Parts: sequence; C-alpha cells; structure tokens
Amino acid sequence: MTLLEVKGLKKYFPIRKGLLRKVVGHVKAVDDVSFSVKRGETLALVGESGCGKTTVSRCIMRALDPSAGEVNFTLDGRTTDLATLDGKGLKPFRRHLQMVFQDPFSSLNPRMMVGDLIGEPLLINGMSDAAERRKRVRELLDVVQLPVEYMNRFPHAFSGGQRQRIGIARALALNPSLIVADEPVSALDVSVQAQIINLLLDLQDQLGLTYLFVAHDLSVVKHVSDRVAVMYVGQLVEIASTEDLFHRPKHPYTEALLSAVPKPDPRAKTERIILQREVADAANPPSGCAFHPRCAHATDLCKQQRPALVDLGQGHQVRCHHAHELDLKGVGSLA
Amino acid sequence: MKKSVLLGICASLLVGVSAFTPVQAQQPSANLMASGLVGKLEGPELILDASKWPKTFGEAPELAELVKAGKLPPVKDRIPAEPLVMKPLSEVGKYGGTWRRGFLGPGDWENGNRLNASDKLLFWDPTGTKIVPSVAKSWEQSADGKVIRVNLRKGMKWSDGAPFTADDFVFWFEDLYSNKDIVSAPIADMSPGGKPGKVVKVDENTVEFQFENPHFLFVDFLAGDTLIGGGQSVRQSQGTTYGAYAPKHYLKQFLPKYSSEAQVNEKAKAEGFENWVKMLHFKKDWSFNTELPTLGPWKTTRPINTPTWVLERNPYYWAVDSAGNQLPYIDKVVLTLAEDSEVINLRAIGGNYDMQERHISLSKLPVILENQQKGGYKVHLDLALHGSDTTLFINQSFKADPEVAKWLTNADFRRALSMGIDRNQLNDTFWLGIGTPGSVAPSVQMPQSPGKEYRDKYSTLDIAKANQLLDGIGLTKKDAEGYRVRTDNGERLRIQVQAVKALLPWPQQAEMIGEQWRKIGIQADVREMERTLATTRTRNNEHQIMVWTNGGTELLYLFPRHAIPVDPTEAYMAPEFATWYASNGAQGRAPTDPQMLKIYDLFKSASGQREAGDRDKTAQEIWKILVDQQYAIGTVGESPAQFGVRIVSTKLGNIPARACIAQHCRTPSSSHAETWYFKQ
Amino acid sequence: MPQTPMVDHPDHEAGRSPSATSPLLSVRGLKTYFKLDEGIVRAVDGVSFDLFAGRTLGIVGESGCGKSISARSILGIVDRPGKIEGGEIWLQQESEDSPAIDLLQLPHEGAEMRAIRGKEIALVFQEPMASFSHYYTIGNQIMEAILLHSTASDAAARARAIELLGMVGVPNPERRVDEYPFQLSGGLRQRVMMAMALACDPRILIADEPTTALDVTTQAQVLNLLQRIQKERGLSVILITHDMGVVAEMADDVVVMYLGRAVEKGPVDEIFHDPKHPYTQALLRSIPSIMAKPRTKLATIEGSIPHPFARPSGCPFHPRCPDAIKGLCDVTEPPTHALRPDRAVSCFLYGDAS
Amino acid sequence: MLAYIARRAVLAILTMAAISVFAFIIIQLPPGDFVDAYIANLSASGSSVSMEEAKSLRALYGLDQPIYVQYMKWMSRVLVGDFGESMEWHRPVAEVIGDRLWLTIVLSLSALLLTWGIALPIGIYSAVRQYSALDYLFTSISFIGLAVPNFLLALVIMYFSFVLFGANVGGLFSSEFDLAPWSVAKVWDLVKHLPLPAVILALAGTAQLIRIMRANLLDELRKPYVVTARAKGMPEARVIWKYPVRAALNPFASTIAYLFPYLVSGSIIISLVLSLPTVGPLLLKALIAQDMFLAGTIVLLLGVMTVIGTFISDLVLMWVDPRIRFQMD
Repeated sequence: MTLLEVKGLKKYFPIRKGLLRKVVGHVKAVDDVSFSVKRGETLALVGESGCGKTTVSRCIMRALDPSAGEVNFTLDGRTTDLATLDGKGLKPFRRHLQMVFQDPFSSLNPRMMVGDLIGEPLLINGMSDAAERRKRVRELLDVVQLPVEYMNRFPHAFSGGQRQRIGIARALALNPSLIVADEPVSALDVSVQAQIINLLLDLQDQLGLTYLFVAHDLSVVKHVSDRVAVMYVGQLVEIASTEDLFHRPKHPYTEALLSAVPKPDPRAKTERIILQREVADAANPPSGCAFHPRCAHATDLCKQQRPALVDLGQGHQVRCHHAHELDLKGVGSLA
Repeated sequence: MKKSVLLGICASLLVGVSAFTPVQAQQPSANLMASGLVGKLEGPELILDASKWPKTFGEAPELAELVKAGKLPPVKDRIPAEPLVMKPLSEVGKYGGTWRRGFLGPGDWENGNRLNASDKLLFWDPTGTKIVPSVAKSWEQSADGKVIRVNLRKGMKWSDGAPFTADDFVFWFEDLYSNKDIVSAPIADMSPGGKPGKVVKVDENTVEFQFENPHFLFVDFLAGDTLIGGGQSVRQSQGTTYGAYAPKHYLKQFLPKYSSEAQVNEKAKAEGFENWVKMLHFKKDWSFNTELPTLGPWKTTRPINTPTWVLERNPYYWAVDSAGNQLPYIDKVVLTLAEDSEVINLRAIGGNYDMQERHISLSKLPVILENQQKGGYKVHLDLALHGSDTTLFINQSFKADPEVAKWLTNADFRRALSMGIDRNQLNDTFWLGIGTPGSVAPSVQMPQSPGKEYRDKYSTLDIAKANQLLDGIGLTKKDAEGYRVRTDNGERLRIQVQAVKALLPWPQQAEMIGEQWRKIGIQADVREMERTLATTRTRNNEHQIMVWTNGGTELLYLFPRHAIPVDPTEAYMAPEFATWYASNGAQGRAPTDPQMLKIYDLFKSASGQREAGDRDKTAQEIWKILVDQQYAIGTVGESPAQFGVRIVSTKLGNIPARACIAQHCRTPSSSHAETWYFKQ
Repeated sequence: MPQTPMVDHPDHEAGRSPSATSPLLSVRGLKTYFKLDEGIVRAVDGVSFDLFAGRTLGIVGESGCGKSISARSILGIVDRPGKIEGGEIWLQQESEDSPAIDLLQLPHEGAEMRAIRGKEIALVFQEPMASFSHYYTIGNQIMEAILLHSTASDAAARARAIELLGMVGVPNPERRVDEYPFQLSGGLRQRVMMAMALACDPRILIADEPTTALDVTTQAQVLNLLQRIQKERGLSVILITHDMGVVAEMADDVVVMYLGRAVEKGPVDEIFHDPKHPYTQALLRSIPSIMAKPRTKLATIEGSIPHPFARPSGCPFHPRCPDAIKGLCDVTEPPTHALRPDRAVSCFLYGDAS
Repeated sequence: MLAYIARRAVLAILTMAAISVFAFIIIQLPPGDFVDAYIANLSASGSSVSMEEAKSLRALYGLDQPIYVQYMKWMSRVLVGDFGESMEWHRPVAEVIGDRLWLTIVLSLSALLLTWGIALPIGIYSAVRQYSALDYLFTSISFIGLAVPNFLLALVIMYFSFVLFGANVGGLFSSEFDLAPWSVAKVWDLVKHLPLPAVILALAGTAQLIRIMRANLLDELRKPYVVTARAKGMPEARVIWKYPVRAALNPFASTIAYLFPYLVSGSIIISLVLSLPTVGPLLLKALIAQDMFLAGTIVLLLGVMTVIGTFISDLVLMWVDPRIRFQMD
C-alpha cells in the first residue's frame, strides 16, 4: 500500500541578474522526480551533493514549496496532495511526517532538558498533561535505548550517537507514519553509526515505520533500504530494489557510483571507474542525458535526446537510452 | 544618553554629593551670609545737575588715535551737549581690556542684549526701585495721563555718527510699527483701554506719546523690559520690531516706502533674502548686522551666529564719567561659544571669564568658592527680589477632570497644599540654604510688597492645619495607604504636577514636594517634561499644576504674566482666562471666581492711577489676594538662583557688592557695566 | 624521555618488502598534550610508527583518536594550547649518508624547521574549501610555497604553478591559476591543494582526511590522482582517515589509533584479515559494507568514544571491550607488544601478560 | 558588476528621497514649533515674548503654513543645493553646518585613525598570544574601557586636568585663535588641542575594536587555511599577517556605513562635555530649539552619509572580498 507518492515534482530556483533583478534562468534543483514509498518500507534517495535529494525531501516536508508536481500522502485510506495545501491545511499532516536530521541538536534549544525536548512536540500537539507527557517521554527513551535518567540532562552532555537517539525519540513522539531521515548517520563515528543503523532497523520492525532515507553513503544505504532511488542533477536516473540496484545496476552513473566506493578489504581489487569531468551544473544542464558528458557509453542519441525513465520490470526503472544493451557491473556479494 | 542625566552626573562630579545633602548644606548657608558674599545694593550714581557736569572730555586711546588720523571727529563733537554723567561706584577707571564671557549660541542673545540695555529711554537705578533717565534726558507726564513727553539729549548721535533725533521715533512708529507687513497688530503697551496711541515729533529733540485714555503706567513701561521700553537691542532683534525708535537714516533704504517694493525686493534677493521683510528683520538686528547704527555702549563687530560674538565700544556713546571720560572703559566684550552651560560653569571656575553671572549654577557654589583663589575671581551672591523661584501654578481654568478641577479651584485645598510644603527642607536642599522661604509675594524691599506677613501667610509648614482644611472641604476619606480619595469614584485623588528641568531642578523639587504632601494625604504625580511639550500642554489647558518661576513679578505691571493670568504666552495659572483677558473677552473663558475677577479689575485700574504710590497700593491689593487665594504656591525666593551667582575677576574695578537681580534691571545692566574697568 | 618498546631500531626486515631498509620518517613515543582550564587532554599519548620510502602509511581511527594531531606534530604546527610534550621524530636526510635528524630538537620557528615544512614534508588536508584563503588566487597560494623554498622568479613560480595544476588534472590551468578557491568545485579544490603540497617536490606527503568532504566519485578521482603521483614521484604518504575503505585501498601499512594511542599496527592485509586488537576487530565488524545483504544489522561496539577529559583509566578501550580483563585492563595501561618487527598490538591479550 | 553598482546607486537615491521625508517628519514630531521653543527658552532665561511677537515670528518663519507646504518649500530649495536658513542662527544652514563640518571630520577622523592605530595591533597581539599576561592585561583594560561611558571619562579627564594643571580642556582652539583667521599658527593651535578630545573619543571605540579584532582573529586563527599556510613553512608572522589578519579585517569594511555619519556628526555627548564645535551638539541644539531646517538638514545629512557609507562599504567589500566580487550577479 502506497503511503507517499511523489509525482512530477519540480523545484526551480530563479537566477536573477542585472539592474532590475530580472529572472534570466532557473536552477532546476529538482526536475520532474516521481517515486512512491510503500507503507513500512525504506526508500533510499542517494546521489552526490547538489543532486537535489535534500531538496526533494524538503519539498515533501513542505519546508520548501514545490514549483510543480504532486506529493500525495495517504492517511487512513484518504489521499491528499500536500503540495497544494497551505500552512493551515498542512497542520494535521505535520505530525504524520517527521524528520531526523544529521545533527538534531544544532536546531534545538540548548537550555531545554532532554525530557522537555522530546516532550515538546507532544505539548504542541495538545498533550497538556505533564504526567502523561513524562510517561510518554519515558517510553520513547526506552524505545531508543537511552536510560530514563537522561530526561533531566541538557543536550550538551551527550555524545553524537546519544544525540541522534534523542532526535529519533523526538521524531517518534507523535507516532508518525513517515520519517524522512536526512543523512542521519553521516556525522557519526563508525562504531556509533552501526548502533544507529541497527536502531533504525529495529524501530521499523517494531513500529511499522516508513522511511525516506536521504544519504550519500552507499554502504549505509545497502544496510537499511528496501529500495534505492539514484539522483543525478535533479533527476532520478535509476530506481530499483536494493538487491537489483547494487548488484545489477542499469545506469552507467549508478555503476560508476558503486565502483567508486572504497571497499574495506585490501584483497578486493575491484577496478574503479573514474568519472571524468565535473558534475553538470543544474543551472545549465547539458542537452540530452545530463550524464552524457561523463558517460563512457554515450552515443549521439544521448547528446540529443533526454532519456525517459523506463521500467525494466519488477519496478526497476532507469533513465538511460541504452539500458537494455549495456552490461554493467554491480558489486559482488559477500560470500 | 539624556542630557539631563549627563548634567546630573557632571554636576555631582564637580560639586560632590555634599552639595545636595541638606545636613551639610545648612552649614554654608550661615557661613555664606556672614562671609560677605551678599553685599549692599549699589552702583554708579547719575549726576543729573548740569552744573556739576565735567567741561572737558577724555576718550579711549584707540579712539584718540583715530581722531588724530582724522577718521573720527573729536570726542567733544561725538558726545551730546547733554550727556549722561555717571559717577563710577569707586573711582574713575582706566581704558582698555577685553571682557571675556561665555554664551550658548544665537539662542542666548539676551546674554549680549543685557550688556547693552542702557539703550532704553528710561531705566532703573542700581537698587531697581527708582526710574532714572537713560537715552532720554528727562520726561514729563500730562496731568490727565494721556500725553507723555520725552526730552532727548541735544547732539546725541548713533554709533555711526548720524544724529539721533525725534525723527527716529516717528520713523519707528510710522514706518515700522504701523506697517502691517512688519508688525501685524498693535501692542497693549501702546493701546491703553484698547485705543491705539501715537508718536508725535514736537521738535528735533522732543517726542510725545499721545493716548486717548489715561496711561499713567506708560513711564514705568518705558523704564521696564517691555515691548515699548525695552530698547533697540532686545526689541528689534530676533524677528521682532518694537522699542520706540529706530535708525531712520540707515533702515529706510530697506523699506518700500522710500523706493519701491520691487526695488527693495530685488535688493533682498541680491543679498540672499526671500523678500524685503526678511531682509529688514535681519538688518535691524544688532546682534547679526554689524552695520546697524545702535545706541548702546558696545556694538556688534562679529555677529552672534559665529563661535565668538564680539562687541566693541561705541565711539559715539553718550555717557561720560564724572571726570568727563567717555564710557565705556572696557574696549571689547568677547562672548565665546560654549556647547553647554556645564562648560560655561567649568570655564568660569577655571578663571576663563572676567565677569559671568549668566548660566552660572547655584548648585556649583561650593566648587566655585573653592576655586576663587586659583581662578582669580571673587564671587558675589546677588539675591533676587521676586518671591519664589519655584512656584506651583495651579491651573484655575482646568476642566478635563471635573473632580480634580473642583479641588484645584478650591481656595482651602490650595491653602492646604501650600501649608503642606516644608520650604526649609527645599531651601536647604536645593538653594544651599541661601534662599528665603515664602509665598509668591515679592521682597519687602520692593514698593509693591504687601508686607512681611504676606510672605508667610499660608506659606509655612503646618500639617495639622492643612489636614484640618482638607477634612473641612470634604476630603475626609483615605485609602489604605493614607491618601485622600476622590469624592466621585472613591479612587485615590491624584494631582499631576508638571515640571521642566530648566532654571532649577524643578522635577526633583516637585518630587520632594510630592513626598511632603504624603503627610497631608495628597498624592502628587510628578511629570517631568521637555520644555516645549510642557508649554504646549499649558497652552492647551491640559496641565493641573505647573512648576515655574515667578521671576519678573517684583514690579507687577511691567511683567505680570508670572503673577496673574493676563498673557496667553505664559499663563500657567489659567490659560483660558488669560486668553479671555488678552482678547478682551473675544476668546477663552471668563472666570467666575470673584477674587480672580477682582484681581483683573485692580490690574486694569492701575493704568488710570496718577500717583505711583496709588498704583503700588493697587499692586499690594493684588498680591494680598494672590497670597490669600494661593492660586500660585510660592516656595523659596529672594535667592541668587538666577543670574545671582556672579563670578568677577579680581582685576575688575567699580564692581558693585550686590547687583539688582530682576527682570526690569536687565541684570547686569542696571549696574552699568560701562563703568567697570580693568585695574591693570 | 619515555621510550616505547615497539621497534627498538629502525633497521628491520619488513613483511611486504619495503623499498628501503631504514624508515624515511620514524616517530617514537610522540606525546602531544593540550593544557586547558578543564584539564589536560592527552591528544597523542606515546605514539610510535615508521614511514618507509615510497610507501603509504594509513593512520585510522575515530574522532578524537589523535590522528590529525599526530600529523601536525610531525610538522610542528600544533595549535595553542597544544604542545609536544615528548618523543622523537627522526627524518632521514635527503642524502643517505647524512644522519637522520630529530625534528623535535629543531626550534619550532627556526629556519631549519620551516625549510622542512612544505619543502620536505607537505600537508594536504580535509575541507579543501576552508584550507584556502579566499582572499588570494590559487596561483598566489601555490607560488607562495615555491617562492618560499627556492630562488625562483615570480614568472618561474607562476609557470611552475600552472605546470603543477596541469599535473594534478586541473583543466585550463593557465586560466585557473588566476581564479579564487571559491570558484572551484570541491574536487578541483582538493586537486589544487595537492598541487600546492607538491609545489616544492616534497619527499613526504601527509594527507589528512583528503577525501572526507568529497563525494564518492570525486573521492575516487582524488585517490587515483594520489596513487598516480605517488607512483610517479616515489612519494611517501601518510594517509590519515577514518574511512576503513580508503585505508584498505590506499595503504601499505596501517596504524590504528584509539584515544591518543596506537593500539595496533601492521601491514594492511593483516590488519584487515587478521586484526589482533579487540578494537580493530570490532571496528571492522561494525563497518557497513556495500557488499552486505540488504537490510542486515551490523555488529556494534558498546557505548561511545569517551570525552577526552574523561579518559578511562588503564586501557582506554576497556569500558567498551568485550574481552576486558577486570582488575587489569581497567587499571594498567597495556604495553605495546611487538609480534613481529612490523606488527604490534597494545593489548594484554597478547604477549607476556596473556 | 556595473549593473550591480547601478542598481545600488538607484536604490541609494530612492532611500535618500525617503530619508528627506522622514527627516522632515521627525523634526515635526515634537510638540510645538520653533517659536514655542524660543518662547520657552526666553521665559526660562528671564525674557519675554508677547503674543503679538509670537504671531509675527510664526509668519516670518512660515510656520503658519501646513507641513506639506513647508516640506515642499524646503525640498524645492534643497534640490538646488540651498538648505534654507537656520531660524536660530539667521544664516544659511549650509554655512552654519559648514563652519563645523570640517572640524568635525578632522576630529572624527583623527579619533578613528587613533582607534584603529591602537586597537588593531593590540587586538592582533591579544589573539595571537591568547591567554598571555599581556593579553589578560589588554583584555581587562578593554573591558574597563567598554564599561566606562566615554563621556564620563571625558569628565574625569577634564576634572583632573583642571585640578592638577589648572588647564581648561574644552574647545579646539585657544581663545586667542578663536577669532583669528586661518594661519599656520592657528592650525598648529588646533593640532595642539586635537589630541585630548581625539584620545577620549578614540578610547571607547578602541576597547570595542580590540575585542572585535581579537574575536575575529581568534576565529580566523582556528581555520584550516592557517594550518595550510604554516604547513608551507611560512614564517609565523607572515602567516598571521597575510592570512587571518586579512580575513579578520574584512568585516570592518562593512562598518564604513556606520562610520560615515559619525564622521560628520562626531560624538554628541563628548562634544557637549568638551565643548567641541562639532556638528553633533548643533543637531542637539537645533532639535531642542526646533530649528527645523537646520535640524532637518543635519538629519538628512546623516541619512545621506549612511546611504553613501553603505554604498561605499559595498564597493569596498567588493574590492577587498573576491567572493563578493564574483558572486554579485
């Protein structure tokens, strides 16, 4: 059952120039992105910095207003297009959409105790009884595996991993349906990162959460997601189940991306595909396929015509003219 | 940062906290009185008997040089045949020197005007009680009081050497005063009973002021600081055109009548003025226009709107000393711009001024005294003649709050307020014990004084009596904190006292009075205000009680506005009544209070009383009513608070021990600065 | 001066045939402390390692382990209030005959030390954006090093800068040389950084998290470049990183650090395939792998890295160690136990104590 | 870049027009008008103005006309460079201000140079030698400097110079030169009088600037590019001067906007206390006296200086900061 469906989402930022600040062009940060997330699954949105993955998540959260497209959110069998709602209309949906940030504390009041921080969304959403609120905060701390005593401490006393647990507890406070996690582990040390990844996996199992997982670290993505969507210069280039995408990539960009990830094994001597040149400029994208200037397989067709996202079966969609012909290498499985 | 805060800090820094604490302040008071700081009222003596006049004349060396060079006529030709002869206070002085003084900029024009105030037709002797000749040689008043003849000095000349004659009076009257472009409406001084008078030339040296109604006060007006009698320096400057004469030979070039309107307007444009009227206002202003012929002892050589206002001797000045030396002795007066009165005080203490009384603050007296030796000066305390430096004017036409208005217009209420004030505490704290507590009535030295008992009536602390009066009028109920409550809604009766930080720290004083009133159960809300806001409020009849001085009231008829509500520009006692009175009933509101009406009647009748003694009696009657009714509550007066702390260089001679501090004395002019001189 | 027992003399037989018998750079018992109001932070606490000519030494560890401070200590550019409190840093002179010099015996600000900085040992480090000043062109900042260490003219230095930019793969070097750092992409900036470090043809390059801020594809480019340059110039590289993948791909030898101590060192293959220290073992297990089955949980290390002020007694890893021996690990700091000349571990599970 | 400058210039002109309206409204806001203030002033100093006088004065100064008429009249003159006549000074406003303007600029500029000359080296020293004994000393001194209002300092210095030396500190000229026309001797007299007020004016700013410079530089010193520079083997002094100091100075370019109006007004309070003939006290007096055109022109001047200052600070920033230069369009 689909929880979230993004359809034709676009977010353009105007470029202004000259005396009268005339709009002379647009940065197409997100250009016609469509995907859906089923209830209870994890969709990872991956890509390199500037590819538009964070913009997509912000548009879904309505921290940004989309330029075009639909953000259909299904709640209790009723589907609503969040993109069309104003601030007031959005309010009942806010509690069902929560976010986990890279560092939740940079945006939180350092003078509030952890208990109050976690309890804040409860209070805002009408749980005025303090005792009831404390009870819920205890439960939440328990869920994220933090000692209940931490309730009365201030944020600065916590390590990065503990902070992220508190951020997760806060996001969970209102029993949301969808959690948009924006690089939730990328600021953490390896040893702690594993703890949080495991926690996220456990919570999903326990609470039936749905994750939209925005990340650049493909190894992490491999561990947490059911499906993966790869973005390049504002567009989705490939979307498939994790297994398919990592092992049988159909887009040359995905292939390059996978090959570039350093493997923590000195014996795994995989050949790295080194992409030439730089990532295209979203303000001035190349004609045809945005990836063609860097693609080893590019043909004239790729230069002229923008490929459509085609379905190769089993929900494996790819935006490449030559998806059928190419034999691309994925990563090997662990024995 | 608010200026007042700054000044406060500055003052306390300089004076030390001691000056403000009553305990220690009492000590200097006794010492000061004994220390000879307050001397005897004295000054040069006028020699009116022509037979005693000198036959030969002396002049300043610099003028003698000019005479030698043929640039100036000899001194005997410059001095009138009938000069004003003055016997200097101590000795015949020496010529020379520059008198250094401080001023605050063009807004402080009175600073210089007052040095030049002998350009009035008549003036007062150094005690401030007797009218004496000045520009006019003598005067006569007709028996019916309708004609006043003024005799001018034969051969008297303007500062440029042109003859000063009756034509200059007629010119002023016909071409300036009567010209609606210049003076929009006739003035009360010239219109007894509302009927305009006129100025008539009898001969070259004789002028008559003729009226349809008796105008016995006119001689007083000519001697007073009034629109008609003020003199050229003050009354023809700063955009106004009064006085009684003007230099026709010079000013006529700026009037349309003597050429054409187009011509004078063109001239105005060429000189950068909008039109001829504006040009004229500039040209007749002695403080700006250095070319203007004047009559005072000094004339402006560097205008007031520069960092230094410089006055230099008038070579045609018409007064001589008893030895025949043309006055003034001092060559030059240099007034240096100070950005703030605090700076003037500092500089005075530093010995940078030769004589400064203006802007010197009484609160700095201890420091001033301490530095006498170092600064090379001597301090004189000149006590004023008016009754109350800090006066609570109780608005009799107030009506915004009927309950409050009811009490403000109740005589017993006012008497109780007055008796609830501890004037000794005020005196000790703010006047360093030097002032005299009392009512609004003037000093007993003044002929119009109603007597000592009226200095004290209802004006000494008597809490019991005050409470008794308040209970008696029905203000018996009190709230939990002991304040009396309103009779209409039972809430606390709050009386607003509006105070401006100007001459004295009035807001602080009002606060102290408010504290004192707690004992009689009256809540005073003191509102400190910026000056213009306060005056705007009073003009709109919005104030309940206004704190101001009653300075100038020592001669009631000459400057009545601080005593009774007759002039809407300053009518703290009753703005609406003043408007009513000034407009002859056309505007404003007539009082119903019989005592107030009686004051108006008495005031009006004075002009028709021939004998000065009778007019003084009338004034005494008015004062008796004023004190009895307590329309204005006096606190402490007869003090040196205003212009009364005089710092004089030890180098100067002929300095009076005490000078007259009063509006009509044009302090320090009645002490005749032209007879002062530098001993070395 | 405290001595660490690990490798008593630099001459040894290496496992993976080092190109030289004596190390180019030998760090012994390095201690760098920060004296703060709150207490002393022992950022580097007795670390020893060797860098051999033409090889890459990887220093890995999580935040606060002291790997960056070690690098800066070598260059003598530790920020106040940090101070090198002890140890030796022997640098083999250019000519084989000259004796090695102990950098710590040279005055920090002396001409000799400055001649070594940039000329002999160069630094490339993370945050390529912040590692440049925005007020000067990249050409200016590259030429600066050249002019500092040679007698080259401005024109020659500029030509050299352009050449270097070309070498590190910056397109249009003639144009780029006059651009400002903020006009370049992250990848290009890191290349420029590399060009700057190579300006004076150093023998040793310290790369402190050179790719941390970069995207994977860019990281791949930069790592490739680094390998190429090393090969071309016979550079010795100290690669500091927290990314086990990068270490596995780049390093010949590895030092694993934890809270200021080198807990284990050895050839890269052995570190990854035969880790000895419980921390190394746990760390490797907890790394998410791109080759993992989707949605598999990771092995974790209990707890978190202690705050530098709250450094545990004994072995700093003992509170998180599954094998910790009560009464020993929490009391006594384990000595470094040399398993072989090029292989050592600091743990009571090995050596005499076990 | 030209488009950017042109756009800023157009905005600046519009702002100035708006400022002229605001300036006029602001000086109209207090109750009463020049004549009221004038009467109040006189009656407090023992003189009098009658009703008749007041009325003719209002007509003379055009105060009987509606505000917008007064504004239009003023603006029509301002546009041709004539700022009207000061009611109190009876001189063209331009002249009244002009007298003081350059003295103000000389004073403010010397104070500024002094501030920078003292503060920047100390700030740099304090940052580079953080927590050294001298740093602690400078820090405590600058905290005192920040805490003590500088007018108080002026008063104290004035008081002590009087008590100890019997010297009178106020003013910018000795009395014998007050009147004198400009000459070498008069300039020398000014030079002799300048240091004290300049020092007093400079001190408070110095304390603040030391703190700002120190904080800015401390921030910059921690940045990686400093490490990069050190790693190149540059001598420490050159590292500091070329890199972090350069960066730490950058924020000061944006303070030009505030300095400009200060240059023409000077410090009002200090000028009052020390009786310095600068524009500041003139504004205060003009406001108290409700001398409309004078006050209006000074307020307008301050506004215009702010606008010009902002404009120049943008240009300077553009010049010193390549990032801004390249990201303008």
